[in-house]
Amino acid sequence: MGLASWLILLPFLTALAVLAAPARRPELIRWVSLLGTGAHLVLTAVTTVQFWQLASPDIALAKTATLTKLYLVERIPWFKSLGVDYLVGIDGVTMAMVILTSIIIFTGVLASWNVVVRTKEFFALLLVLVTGVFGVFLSFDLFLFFMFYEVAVLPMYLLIGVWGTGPKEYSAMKLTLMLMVGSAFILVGMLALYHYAGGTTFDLTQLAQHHYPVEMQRWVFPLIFIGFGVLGALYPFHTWSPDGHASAPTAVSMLHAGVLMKLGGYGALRIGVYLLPEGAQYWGLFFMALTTINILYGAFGAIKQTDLKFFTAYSSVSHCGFVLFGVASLNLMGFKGAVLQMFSHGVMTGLFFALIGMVYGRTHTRIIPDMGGLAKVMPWLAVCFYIAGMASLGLPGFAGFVAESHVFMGGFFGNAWSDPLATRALTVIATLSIVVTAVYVLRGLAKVFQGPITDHHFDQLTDATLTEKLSTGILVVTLAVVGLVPGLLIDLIESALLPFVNRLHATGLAVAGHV
Amino acid sequence: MLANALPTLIFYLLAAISLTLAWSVVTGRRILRAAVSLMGVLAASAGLYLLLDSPFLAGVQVLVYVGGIVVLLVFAVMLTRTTELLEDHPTRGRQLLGGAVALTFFGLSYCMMTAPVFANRALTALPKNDVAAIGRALLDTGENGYALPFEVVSLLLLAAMIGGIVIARKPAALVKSEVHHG
Amino acid sequence: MGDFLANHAPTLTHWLVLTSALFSIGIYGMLTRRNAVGVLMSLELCLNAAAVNFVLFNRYLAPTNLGGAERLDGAVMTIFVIAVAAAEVVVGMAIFVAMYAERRTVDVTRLDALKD
Amino acid sequence: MQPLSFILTHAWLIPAIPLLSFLLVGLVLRPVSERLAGAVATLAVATSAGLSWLLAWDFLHLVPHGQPLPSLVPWSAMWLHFQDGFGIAIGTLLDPISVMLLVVVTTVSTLVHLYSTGYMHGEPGYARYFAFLNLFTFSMLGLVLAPNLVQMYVCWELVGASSFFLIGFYFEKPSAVSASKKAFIVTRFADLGFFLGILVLGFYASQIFAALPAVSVAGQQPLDFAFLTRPDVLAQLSGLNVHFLGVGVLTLAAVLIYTGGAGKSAMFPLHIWLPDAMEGPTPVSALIHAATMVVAGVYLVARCFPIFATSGEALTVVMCIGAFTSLFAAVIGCTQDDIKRVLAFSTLSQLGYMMFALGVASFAHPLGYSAAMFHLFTHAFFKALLFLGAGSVIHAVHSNDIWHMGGLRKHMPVTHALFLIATLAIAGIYPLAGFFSKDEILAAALHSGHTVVFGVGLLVAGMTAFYMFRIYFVTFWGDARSEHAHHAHESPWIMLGPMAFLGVLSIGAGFIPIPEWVQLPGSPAEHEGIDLAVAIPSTVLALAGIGLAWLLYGGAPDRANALVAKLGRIYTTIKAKFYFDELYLYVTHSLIFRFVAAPIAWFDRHIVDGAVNLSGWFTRTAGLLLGKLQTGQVQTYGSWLVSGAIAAVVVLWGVLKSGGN
Repeated sequence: MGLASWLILLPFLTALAVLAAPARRPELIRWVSLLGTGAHLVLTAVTTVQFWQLASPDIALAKTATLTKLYLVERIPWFKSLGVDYLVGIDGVTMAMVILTSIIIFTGVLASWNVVVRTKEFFALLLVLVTGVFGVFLSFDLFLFFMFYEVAVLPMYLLIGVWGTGPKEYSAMKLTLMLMVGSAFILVGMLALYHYAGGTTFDLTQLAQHHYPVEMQRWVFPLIFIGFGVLGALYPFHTWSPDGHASAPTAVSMLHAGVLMKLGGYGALRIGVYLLPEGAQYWGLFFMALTTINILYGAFGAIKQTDLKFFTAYSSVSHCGFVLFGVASLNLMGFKGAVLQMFSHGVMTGLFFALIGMVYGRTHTRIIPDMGGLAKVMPWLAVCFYIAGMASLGLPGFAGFVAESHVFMGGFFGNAWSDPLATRALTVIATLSIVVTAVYVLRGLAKVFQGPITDHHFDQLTDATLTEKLSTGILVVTLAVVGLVPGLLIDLIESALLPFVNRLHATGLAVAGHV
Repeated sequence: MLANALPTLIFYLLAAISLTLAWSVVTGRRILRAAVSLMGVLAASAGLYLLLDSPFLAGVQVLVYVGGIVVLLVFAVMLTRTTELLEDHPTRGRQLLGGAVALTFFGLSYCMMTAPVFANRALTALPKNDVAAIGRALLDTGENGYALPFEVVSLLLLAAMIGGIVIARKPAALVKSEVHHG
Repeated sequence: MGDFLANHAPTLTHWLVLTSALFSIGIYGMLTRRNAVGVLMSLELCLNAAAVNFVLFNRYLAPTNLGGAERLDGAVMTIFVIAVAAAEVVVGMAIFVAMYAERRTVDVTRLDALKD
Repeated sequence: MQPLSFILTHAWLIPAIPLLSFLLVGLVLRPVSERLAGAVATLAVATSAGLSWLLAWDFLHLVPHGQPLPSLVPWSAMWLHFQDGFGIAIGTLLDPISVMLLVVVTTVSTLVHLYSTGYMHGEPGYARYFAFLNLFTFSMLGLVLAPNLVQMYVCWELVGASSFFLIGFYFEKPSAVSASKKAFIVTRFADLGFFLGILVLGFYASQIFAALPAVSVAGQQPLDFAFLTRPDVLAQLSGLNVHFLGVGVLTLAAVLIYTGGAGKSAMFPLHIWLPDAMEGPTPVSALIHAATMVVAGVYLVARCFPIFATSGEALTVVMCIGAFTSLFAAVIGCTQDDIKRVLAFSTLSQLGYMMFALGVASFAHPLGYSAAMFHLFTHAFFKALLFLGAGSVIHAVHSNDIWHMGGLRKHMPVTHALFLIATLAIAGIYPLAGFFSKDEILAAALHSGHTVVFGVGLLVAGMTAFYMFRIYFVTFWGDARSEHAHHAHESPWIMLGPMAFLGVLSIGAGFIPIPEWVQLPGSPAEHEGIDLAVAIPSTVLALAGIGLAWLLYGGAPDRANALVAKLGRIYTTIKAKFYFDELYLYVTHSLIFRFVAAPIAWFDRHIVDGAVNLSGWFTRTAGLLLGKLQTGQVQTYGSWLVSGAIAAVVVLWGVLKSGGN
């Protein structure tokens, strides 16, 4: 059992351990899950080091590679007849995503320290969900990828439906149904990929060696992109996200917005662009336009929101728009920007939702106009909120800026298959979002934290407890580290993304003369 | 000459009888009259069996069908004698629907039959199949024997009998109430 | 007249037309009859037509197997059909009686507990 | 060139120390003890000030006297690797203007830190204040030392963020909160322009960078100033025949970058945030909104001067906006009652001065370039002194309104003397710093043939003298007009000390030969000392301004009130800053929020959400309709059954039939 499989198995074992723990003692359950996720953090660190030792020597040859080079690969035949096998491996992008997920689940467990209703099932489901997510990131067999994708999406329904607030059944139902529709699209896409490649294997690398006919790529790519786009909050399919996040409990919306929405971007990149380069070239500009709307739409939508969770949900719609914008810009900087944005937005939204959970835990209201002057009462939370806000509006020094600058550079530099003027115009429109984001972040935070205390009940509210300080602290430190020293993360993912670009250029039919 | 014309004559006669009686079974206003005409149809089919040189079946038909089943039906009619004597007409819509379905069925089967698949083979003369052969077939446990189905049918009849009794038994509650109120 | 009848002996198709006519009338009866017992009777019609068919096919299409020995499958099947019909009427009657005791009616159109 | 001394190669220490102390104070010391935090913060900035003085000393002695000073990047490390051939390295660019600004920023910052220990004594959030002040100093120094546009942009944003936190220091005052929000959003909007400029330049420069032979670009990156200001690169850039809305690439990039600078230096259309930024504590206004942050825009234009000069039109844009802003601000300055707002508008006006000085400069007439830098140098000191003086006055009178003051000359002699020195300096009276730098600018305007701008400059010089002496007379002369003014007492030495140091600098700064050191690289020196043709008219106008101020506000202000009554509506519109604040508020709130944000939010809730719910409703109704088929009638099921069977048979037959033949 190599490291990659352990990364998937550990959360599942923790879930079993949690189930085994007696329901009467919730603190034991919390400690077990904390221990499990903590061990997972250590495991991720060890894997990263090992991966880096393996991967760094052949960064040079990534320049010309057209196939992703996997490390720590494990292959066990599963359904021989279908050509499906348990194929798990790690490349740069996966490593970054695994680090992100591991951090988010650890802080998520910390942030849900005061879940009292049916704690056992809550933590078990949470850990199953995260197992699914790890499975998706680590699997390189389409069938396995899809299976874990479902494992990741399904517990959401229960988690929101049972532990949620507000119209929780409605949002849980809506969320799950829309994600199911999305996964239906993906399934069709995957089967098309499987069939057109001779129907012998689901292995990603082998499928990549097969050159699909261009017409097929042209109808399968949008299917896959929209399928993953539904989860990645692509413009018309984003409506589940505000409701879903608003009704979900803290840890769930942390995990969901922080990690699950990244599956969308990850899938679009790993399967959509990687296997169907011509399809991507054909549809590139269209999706770039769609995601530009996505970015501004989310930003403007957030201005008028009165509920903190809706506020953050809309902002994650806007930020996820960056991810898909990066993917649609079809060049190295765009891809790097997409992955960086996945990482930084994951941490950012995780921090935002954790903090909202903590504030809600104290003021029992999420309505922004009702709150005011909380900074006097809870300085730690206020500072962390401001850091999250500043990171989300792309203040340099935090991960947000690094990602956004990559995405904008990538968008502006354009690619050889979409009309350069259009890509540049779209990028300029997209950059407007940094101002709009600043507007809604500052308006929201100023109303909630600054000014005189509006409600005398808030006078004796307490500041963050130790666990809360720990969880927010970790997230803030991650944001700052990636923001100040982006080199760490960039080296990790750059060599993994080069094959994507080489594949595009290898098959691409250049439209406009382009350097 | 007359001898071989007779079967055709009898066939057409019996056909006419069974069709008309069948029609009256289905559309008879009085249920008892329908039962009687059903008896007639079954008798006619017994005749048909004879035409097909299987006298044993004709006998069984008359014995079981006419003797047993129709009598049972009459009992059923008696037992469920409802206040309204005359069964009123089925609604216009239901008639149309039923008629349409029946007609399409008949039309379809007619086309199927006139398709070239069924060669218009005439009845070939065959030695009378005696009853013993059928008896041996029923009890033959060999290759194409029917011992097993024979046992199963007996089981089925037993189960039907018990079922009938259990279902038709007056519910205990009703019995109790009748005992009280006399 | 005699020879007209002679050379118009009923072929398999004629027989089949007769039995399918009987069967269709049975169906019509089942779908339109209001009285439950009437439905049962129409059912008997259908069963009877099917039984006749068995004998027909046995006699016309597979009178003997390859070895020349006479095949009796049709006849045996008819016996079984008759047996089943009998069983079926018994159960049917029992149900109608119970239904009558319960609902005081056997009018099929009013017995629609299946709906809710 | 002599070998680089330790400090030159380790110039990154200067910004690093305040950053370290920010983290130390912010995280560790704040809960421990406020006073210690203040002391550590001030010490940190003081050490970096010392280091920068040392660096300046070494830098000046790098090259024998008379030769132009070099421009070198002794230390740099790859930070953000976009793609091969396009990376961003953080580093320290040392050249005359950056060294000068290093000295100015660190000195003023140290003095303000010292002053704040007295001014902020006893304020809640004392340590938080110092933490943010250190963060600001770090980001400002990072900006000054930036060798490329992206590092400058990064520090630019950090400067904006720290000014946001400092303006909103009294976060319980709603006006302070909205002021900080306004400041950040307006500068953020301007930074959008800056970022777009970076995108445009980055794209085209990286294309040229790729085309150039590798050896000629060794160790450089497309967005480095060293690369961008190379004559051959500039020639290629301006030669690109790509036009966007009729504007060449170079001019478009220059103007976009200039919007960033205009936002930060509060040039005309984006000036609304500076007067409101006075909500922050006064030392903050002194440091950020007088001496350092607001000059970042001027520094940016100076740093990219070759780009602006090659594009030509961009420079005219800079000149016009600069001239207009200086006049516009001077006019408003005469009408304000809040002492800090007057100083804010005077800063605006002086910044306009520096901008149009750069605007008039060109490769042929580089005097404007060094004049602007010289004025920046001197202005930082006397404007900081003015603000600190105003601070000590407010500290004593507990009010910003000049009409609550009066007669403070007797109660606060030292503040009065220093304030007078600074006022004379800004008015441009002979021995003081203002005189030299202002005349350099006016001379540059005159010699480069921009007579209109020269006229505006002269007029603004007169008005500056007028409104400065207006507040001087109202505050220090006449009789006390409020309780506090009666028994106001002198500020403690901790506040007066730094002011005195600034006073000395206001006097001495004029004699420091900045224009000699700061030369536009690669163009003939055009400096020939005081130009009498400019000095006389400007001094005369200044004295006239002072006289007019004495006339109106010297004794009892009845003459002034009469004039105000006569002017009537004109006066009130000017006082209300030409209603620009209300205009912007109207545009953002009612136009953008009501007609863009609200419809989108509504659209999302009803149309897009509606579509999803519609699909839900559709499935439900379809279910209901199908339900009706279940009539419960056995016979209906029977008929469905049989017709289904028939249909199946027909289909099968059809298939067999077609399959058959």
